[in-house]
Amino acid sequence: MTDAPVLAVRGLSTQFRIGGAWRAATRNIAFDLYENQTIALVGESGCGKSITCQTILGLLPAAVARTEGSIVYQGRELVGLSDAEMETVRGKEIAMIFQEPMTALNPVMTVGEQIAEAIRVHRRCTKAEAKAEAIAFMDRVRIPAAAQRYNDYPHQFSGGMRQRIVIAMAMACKPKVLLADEPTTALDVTIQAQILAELRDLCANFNMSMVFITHSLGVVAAIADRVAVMYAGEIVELASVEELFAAPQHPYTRALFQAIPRVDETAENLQAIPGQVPPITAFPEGCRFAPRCPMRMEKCAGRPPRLAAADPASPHAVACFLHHDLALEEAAE
Amino acid sequence: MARYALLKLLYAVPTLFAVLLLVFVLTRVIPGDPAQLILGDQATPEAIAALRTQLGLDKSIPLQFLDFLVGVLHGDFGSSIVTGQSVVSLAAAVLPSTLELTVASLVVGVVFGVPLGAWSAMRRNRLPDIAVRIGSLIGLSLPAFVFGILLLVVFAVQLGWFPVIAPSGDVSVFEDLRALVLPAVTLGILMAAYITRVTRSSMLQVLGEDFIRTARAKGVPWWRVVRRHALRNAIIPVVTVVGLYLGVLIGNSVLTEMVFNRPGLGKLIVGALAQRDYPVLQGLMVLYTLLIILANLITDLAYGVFNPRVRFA
Amino acid sequence: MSAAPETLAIRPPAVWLRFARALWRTATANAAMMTGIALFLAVVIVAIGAPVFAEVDPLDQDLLARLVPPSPGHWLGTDAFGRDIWARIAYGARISLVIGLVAVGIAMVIGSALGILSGYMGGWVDQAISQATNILLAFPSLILGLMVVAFLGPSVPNLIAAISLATIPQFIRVSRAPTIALRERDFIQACRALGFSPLRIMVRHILPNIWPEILVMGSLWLATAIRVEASLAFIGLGVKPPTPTWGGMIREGFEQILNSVYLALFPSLAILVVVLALNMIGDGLRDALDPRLKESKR
Amino acid sequence: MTTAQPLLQVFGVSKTFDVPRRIGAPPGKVHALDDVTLDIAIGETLGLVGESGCGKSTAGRAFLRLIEPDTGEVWFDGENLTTAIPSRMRTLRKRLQIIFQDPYSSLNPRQKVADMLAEVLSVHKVCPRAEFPRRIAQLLDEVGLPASAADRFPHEFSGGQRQRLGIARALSVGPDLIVADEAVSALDVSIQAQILDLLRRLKAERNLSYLFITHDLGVVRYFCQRAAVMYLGRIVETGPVKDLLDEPLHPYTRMLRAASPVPNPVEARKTVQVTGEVPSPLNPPTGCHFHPRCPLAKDICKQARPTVTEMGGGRAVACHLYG
Repeated sequence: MTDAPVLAVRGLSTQFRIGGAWRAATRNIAFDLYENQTIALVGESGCGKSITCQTILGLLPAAVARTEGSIVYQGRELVGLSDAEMETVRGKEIAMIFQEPMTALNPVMTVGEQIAEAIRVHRRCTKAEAKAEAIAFMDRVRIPAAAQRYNDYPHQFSGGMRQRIVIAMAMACKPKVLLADEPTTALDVTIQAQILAELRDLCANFNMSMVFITHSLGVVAAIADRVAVMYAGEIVELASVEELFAAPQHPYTRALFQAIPRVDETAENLQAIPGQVPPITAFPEGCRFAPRCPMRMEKCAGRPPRLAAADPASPHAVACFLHHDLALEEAAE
Repeated sequence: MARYALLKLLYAVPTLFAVLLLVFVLTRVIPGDPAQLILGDQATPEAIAALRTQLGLDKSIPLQFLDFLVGVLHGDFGSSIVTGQSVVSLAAAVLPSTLELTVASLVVGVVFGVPLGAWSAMRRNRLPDIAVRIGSLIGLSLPAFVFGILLLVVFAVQLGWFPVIAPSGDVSVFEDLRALVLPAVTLGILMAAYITRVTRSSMLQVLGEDFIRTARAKGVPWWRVVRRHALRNAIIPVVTVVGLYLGVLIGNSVLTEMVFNRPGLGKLIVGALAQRDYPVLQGLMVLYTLLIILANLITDLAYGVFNPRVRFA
Repeated sequence: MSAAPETLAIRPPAVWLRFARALWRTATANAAMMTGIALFLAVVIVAIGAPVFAEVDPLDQDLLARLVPPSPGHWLGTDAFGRDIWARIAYGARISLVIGLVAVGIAMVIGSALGILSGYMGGWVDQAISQATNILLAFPSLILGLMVVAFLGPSVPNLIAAISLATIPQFIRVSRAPTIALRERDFIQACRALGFSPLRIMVRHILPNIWPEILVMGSLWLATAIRVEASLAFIGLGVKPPTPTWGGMIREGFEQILNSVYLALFPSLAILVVVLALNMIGDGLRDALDPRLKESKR
Repeated sequence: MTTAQPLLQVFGVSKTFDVPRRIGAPPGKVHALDDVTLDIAIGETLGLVGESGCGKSTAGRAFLRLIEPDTGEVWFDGENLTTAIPSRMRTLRKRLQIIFQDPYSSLNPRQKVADMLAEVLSVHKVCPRAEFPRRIAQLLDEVGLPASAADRFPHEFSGGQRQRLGIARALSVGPDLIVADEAVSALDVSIQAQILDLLRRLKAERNLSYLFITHDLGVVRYFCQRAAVMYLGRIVETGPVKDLLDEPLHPYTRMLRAASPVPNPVEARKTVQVTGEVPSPLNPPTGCHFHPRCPLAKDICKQARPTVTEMGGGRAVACHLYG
């Protein structure tokens, strides 16, 4: 690990225009991503993990979404870049893979063309060179008979193979950062295990960092170095994977652990979390988890807690008044 | 693909048979005796009986149908009771003219419709989109003969740019094309109105698909995303719709040929109607069916060309 | 993301008042649809109240006032027989609307019943109905109508028969496809698991879910039916003269096109107004119902 | 398991589907179910596990005759369902219900909750019309929804609440067996736990049996007593859940177990031996369907379909290693 992070996100907030008003879907998202590291954003649907990912690449339509805060990639601020400027970053510096391999590929273009296109939009090279390189990448992600399958269309591949093609496409320009938006959620477990192994391998071999989005703590355990647990548009806990799994601090994280049925041990009872995730239009004041929290205190409803380490020496940060008294407003300079 | 085409034609056989049956039944339910109709009110009973025998009307209905089928299989649709010419030669004489008109309109329709529809989708809810949508709505609401009359009055009568009546006989290619312009534009613009709408909604749908986001995420410039990714997908449903529209086009060609007084199947059919020339009507109906079946086949094959997910055995 | 258009897609038809309110909200949210409804209602009112709106009988020939251009006495002028064009247009609206509404109404009922039956039952029922549909679809509606009327003779019932015959397959098509999609939906499977009869499932569970689409189709095909009726009349296969029909008036006007353009112009405008109005209504309904085209963030 | 007669017995049920291949070519045949035999005791929860396309959903529907099996028999409480005449079947359906995966497709969007439940009550004449409101409130209460839910449309509910509505609908006829087809798979973990709790409580209160179809071994471990593992239309292993997951016998069960993610960073990073993908059901491999991916495959696996071997302790496996 070098000193400067590859990607530094600070105070990031994505707002959507809903019924004429701007509503923040995420608030004060902050994390650092270092070289060769994988950070997992984990949370249930509607927590803003996917929106954060798309915001980093500037993929949300400007008409309905706007961004505040800062995203610094290798010393360069990405927030506020024009679409044309972002196009030189997308795919080349930061690439992305998606949840649905069935719909993420263009059905009327051969898979080879789609990979080669990723190469050719970022680099001057001949068609033949791009093709050779595309085949090499297909081979690299273990697509059998890559050269023969170059001219096949997406529908001729299985879900797992399509996800490998999406990965090959993302790897085509050897990006420094890969954003993976639930890339294994739509796949069967045996295929999921293969794809996770593939991604670990690629990160190690290409010196690549990864932001991995998932709702499954099991997948987090398999892939992440650091974990950011998200709830209702905020990061509520941020820690190394070992620490988080050994000693989760936020009541939401703990509740999550107690709600998953585990395959490796028999549980008598699951602890369901009462209530449901609030919609974006009805986020509570103060701590957003407070209405569902078993440890709720009076002050939780007042001010939103700030994500901070309980022990200043530890990198294990949590946004909960049980662990410290720092509130969000005080964080603002 | 050849195998598929053959199979498809094979599937068309029952359709064709049903059409023949329908045509046959329709001609038999006409009030009155066809022989009487042909010979008129003053005919003697003997003459009518003779004609009945000649036309085979004295046989039983199934036998008559069999005769009719056998004739059709031999390419014999009988002869016009007005001119005595064979129906096949009558139709063959004007078919090229109708085909010429149909193809020209198709070209006009696609050349205007697809780009306008795509442009409209890209500028969604802005001025160009609104203008295109209003225009296409009007185009969709105009009966072909009304639009044809309008063009005729303005461009042929008032401005005199084009002939009011199509020249017949041997004319230069230039004259022939000049006479084609107004009818083809009439049909083509109406078709474009339709294609514009389909292209627009197809394009809007495609622009929301995941693979568009994938393409953007790998840094493909927006204009290239539209051209290489969106348009190529958006065109697929348009092909189907163009195929369906061919039927409307053929129907509309009847009206256009009337308005522009252009020789063609439409003129032939209207003339036959006026003179109650049943053999001609029968024959033309079968011919129209054949044309539509053929058009559908071409559409299916074209669909396969645009959509790699469709593969023919 | 306005809330209004969604209402129609969601509310069931059970309560007509609620439906009317939803329709109203949809209409007010969509200026084009509003205009369409207003125009169409205006034409309906003129047709119903033709004797009130036109003091002159449409068949009255005034041989002293032939081919009079639009003037205070005759707003829209008179034709070659001296008949008042405004009166003929007002009465002609009756023919167009009656033929269109009845023909499309019949086609809508028969077509959607067959389409739902075909889509839900599958098997040989579906095979038979689909095959018949394909045969009828092989004809352009104009040609089919033309043939039927040519052989049976031009009368209002025959025109209605011809146009519904040409339109039925459209409704079969538009109801069959969504029925097949719905059949695979879990709630229909749940109905089957609960032992509901096929008839109940088709009427109570499938129809309410597809009827908005049928309604959209209905308004668009009403537009087409009116256009086809006018086209047939233009060809000479409309209701027999002297009964005024718009298509027939244009046919007569076309003969005088070089000297009296207005003869063909006014009935043409009438057709344009009605068909345009119906298309606007259909479009508005479709926009309100089609969630795909609605602005939404994913 | 008791010695009493099982509630549901399935003998050798097979189902083949035609699937279109190329346009113009004859359709291909997919053996969605290939000689499936299993039983469920009264008050038992049987998990049916497998990856997508293995036929587990088809199985659930075939047992309820929502899909007609080609061959084989399904017996429910001593009665042959496969030969039941339609009127008898309609009565029997009151005792056999199903709940679905997708909470958005499982409710009629145009029917209010009260209408939905009242329709069931009236079709099956469960109680006099006058009692409907009370009965509906009772059903809603049983699945943890307020009585005010009755006046609402499905779109006004969240995913978890819709799942509760689907359960209420199934309960309205007073079933003995419920087929739960991936009933919690589409839900977030916190909601999933709520629904699993609800299903457990209902089971105890109403003495229900479940056929619990899922791809999630964790859910199976928590919720089921016994499980059956399916691969390409065939059942490859059955047994009590704990034994089956802790010491899987069939190589496929082992692979599935090893690939299932565990929330433990040390365990999760162990390299998993997973080879190949599920082959196309259009052209399944000969012999044992699993042999191309099996690390222990022998020659015989390519040739002969393995028979079911009883392994004692209620376990059974279809594999040549044990034959």
